[in-house]
Amino acid sequence: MSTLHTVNKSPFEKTSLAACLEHVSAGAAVLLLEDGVYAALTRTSVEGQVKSALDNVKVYALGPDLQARGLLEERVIPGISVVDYAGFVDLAAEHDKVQAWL
Amino acid sequence: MSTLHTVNKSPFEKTSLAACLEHVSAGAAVLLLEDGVYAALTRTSVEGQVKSALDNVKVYALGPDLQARGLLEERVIPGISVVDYAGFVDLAAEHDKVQAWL
Amino acid sequence: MSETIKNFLYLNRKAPYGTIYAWESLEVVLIGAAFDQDVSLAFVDDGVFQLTKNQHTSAVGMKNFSPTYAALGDYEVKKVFVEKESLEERGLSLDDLQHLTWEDEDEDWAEKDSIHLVTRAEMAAIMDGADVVFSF
Amino acid sequence: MSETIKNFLYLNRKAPYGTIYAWESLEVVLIGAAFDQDVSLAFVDDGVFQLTKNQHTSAVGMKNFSPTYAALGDYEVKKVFVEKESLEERGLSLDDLQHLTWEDEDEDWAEKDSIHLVTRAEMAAIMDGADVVFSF
Amino acid sequence: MKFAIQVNEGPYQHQAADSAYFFAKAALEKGHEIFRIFFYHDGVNNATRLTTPPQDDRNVVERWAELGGHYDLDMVVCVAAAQRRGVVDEGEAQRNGKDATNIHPRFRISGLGQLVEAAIQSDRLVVFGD
Amino acid sequence: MKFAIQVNEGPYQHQAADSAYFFAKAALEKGHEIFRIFFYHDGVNNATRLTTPPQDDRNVVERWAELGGHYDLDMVVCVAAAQRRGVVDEGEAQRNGKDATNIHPRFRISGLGQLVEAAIQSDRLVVFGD
Repeated sequence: MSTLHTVNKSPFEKTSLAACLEHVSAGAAVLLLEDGVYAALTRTSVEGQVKSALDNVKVYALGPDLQARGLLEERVIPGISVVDYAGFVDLAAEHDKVQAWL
Repeated sequence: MSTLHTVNKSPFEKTSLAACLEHVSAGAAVLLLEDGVYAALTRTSVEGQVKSALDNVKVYALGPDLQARGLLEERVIPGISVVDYAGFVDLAAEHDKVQAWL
Repeated sequence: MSETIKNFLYLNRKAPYGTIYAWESLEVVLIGAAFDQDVSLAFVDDGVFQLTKNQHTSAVGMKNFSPTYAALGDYEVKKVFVEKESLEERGLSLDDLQHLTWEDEDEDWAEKDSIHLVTRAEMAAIMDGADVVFSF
Repeated sequence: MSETIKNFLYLNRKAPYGTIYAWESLEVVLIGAAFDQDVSLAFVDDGVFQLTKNQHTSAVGMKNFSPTYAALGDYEVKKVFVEKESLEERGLSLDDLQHLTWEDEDEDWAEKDSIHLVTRAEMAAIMDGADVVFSF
Repeated sequence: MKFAIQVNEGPYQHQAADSAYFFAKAALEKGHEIFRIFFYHDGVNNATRLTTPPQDDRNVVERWAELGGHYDLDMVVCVAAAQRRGVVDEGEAQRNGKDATNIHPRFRISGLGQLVEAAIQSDRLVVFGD
Repeated sequence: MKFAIQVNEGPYQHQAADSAYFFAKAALEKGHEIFRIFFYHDGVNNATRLTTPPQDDRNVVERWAELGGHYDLDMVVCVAAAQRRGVVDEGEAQRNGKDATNIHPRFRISGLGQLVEAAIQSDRLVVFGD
């Protein structure tokens, strides 16, 4: 099945992104939201981890959360798509289920 | 000054223990409590990190929290002292201040 | 039930007592057992700590809910998946966990193990196969 | 005040908006400024994200409290320590943060920088020297 | 498509309640159905009518109530979680000998079975938490 | 020695409120003084009198109240945090047009200055949180 995984915690504070990426199946998607969007930035200590994930899964970041945190889209890792809440709903509908990594 | 640092989160879930250990000064003490007591166990992936810390600082673990989680004292890394709430109070009184790593 | 049976996965990734998620998750499992779905429990990351033996909570003044896991078999919850890598990273083995069983009606009530030790790759496949994931 | 002045350290280690700690911590700093203590703010780990420029919160429906940091100088809060290693791990530099200043009464109200970039070792020494640490 | 939404955290402390709200609103505006919003754990604190947030901040409780009123949403507060945390309606107040209630009238208190039922009846369960 | 205690989380969801209680109790039993216990963030939810936890679990609110009564503790709930989260006394109810209160009478609502003062007046500030 195709799953939308959601990660809402900073990869510098919690291990939930790492745990998620170790359990995603090919064809899955990962949506970064809330403090999870920090993982979408370039030049961070987790950039390599996120870039590797892009080989297997699609990665999305929630635009409103990027904007709130002062993160410009030009700082987002190429290959990560920015979506709004309507896009989040679309992703939830397009995939067979949503799995939250709290 | 001598500081009692408190860490209440699992080292497998959050980075607060690592952050604490990177900022302790010589002569400080670290008290592991709540889910922080998991860092006191032997044979874990963070055992080396905790053992290294023992060269610089004293490390304590709260006994009531170990017991609640089914962790026997024989599984605690040698050099870590187990204290109860009264011992926690003594540590807070003996050091010049308490710094929580939340 | 006339409806399609769904494959429910309860995803347990948090340690007990430090937060209430483990306990309130178990409450959902017990209530949910009455709904005749296909139920699996996954213990991953710090979730494996929920199943440790010898939990004694009197000194922290909290309710010890760990005996409730042993009752899962009576609720027809038989599929309890524990991730091997998560155990190993935490210095644990199956011997440190409770022994959970269920009785197989079809084999003269033979007692069978509920806990299945699975690799991370197998756990990923279990997650992939679920219809609904409850996260706490 | 007749009492001894204490060295207060406000320890900010959490990102803004995902949780309220950053904002409610700032509320303590503003109230605390009236008490004439020796105040320092430390931004460590994800706390450095609190100071980023260009925060626009309308799409998440939350109050944008980031302009309040610029008011700290008016409250005589002049010592804002930002950890270099924390910035680097997050791909940030000082240019990504707000420029915070205070006016020095003794030098004809000259505008001076409030933010001091310090190494992790220097931050450890700042923590060590505090009388009271407020953690959020 | 039919969504069920679970909210695990209270208002203000964590963004989870905000994200859940904007997800629900966006889903409804796209014409999707929301079978139920279930408030669990500290999420039950989304249902108190006694909040008075600062005037320049959002009112999380009223925002839920307005969305719920506009789309006639079923917004359920878990009774066990609510008892632990002091979210009370008339019936609970009488049963437990409490002298006041604090629930907002747009929410209702019910059992955990309502969450399980929502997961069965909906096409997607989306969980927001810490 | 004089302690001040800050509690950042509500009851049940996190162990912080439990740890703070046992620390306070142990300190008092050793003859130390507690200048003030300050409830901030979701910690304000420790002060609701409307909770009814399961009979086989601890009652976090009543436990605070009993300790406070026995040692005549000053237990202060931050007004700004309480307004956001719906913890209300008579005065707050009147000011904000609320039709009920939920605060336990052993607690009082006051400003953040009480936390700062506690840090100044005490020998140690001990913070419990998430």
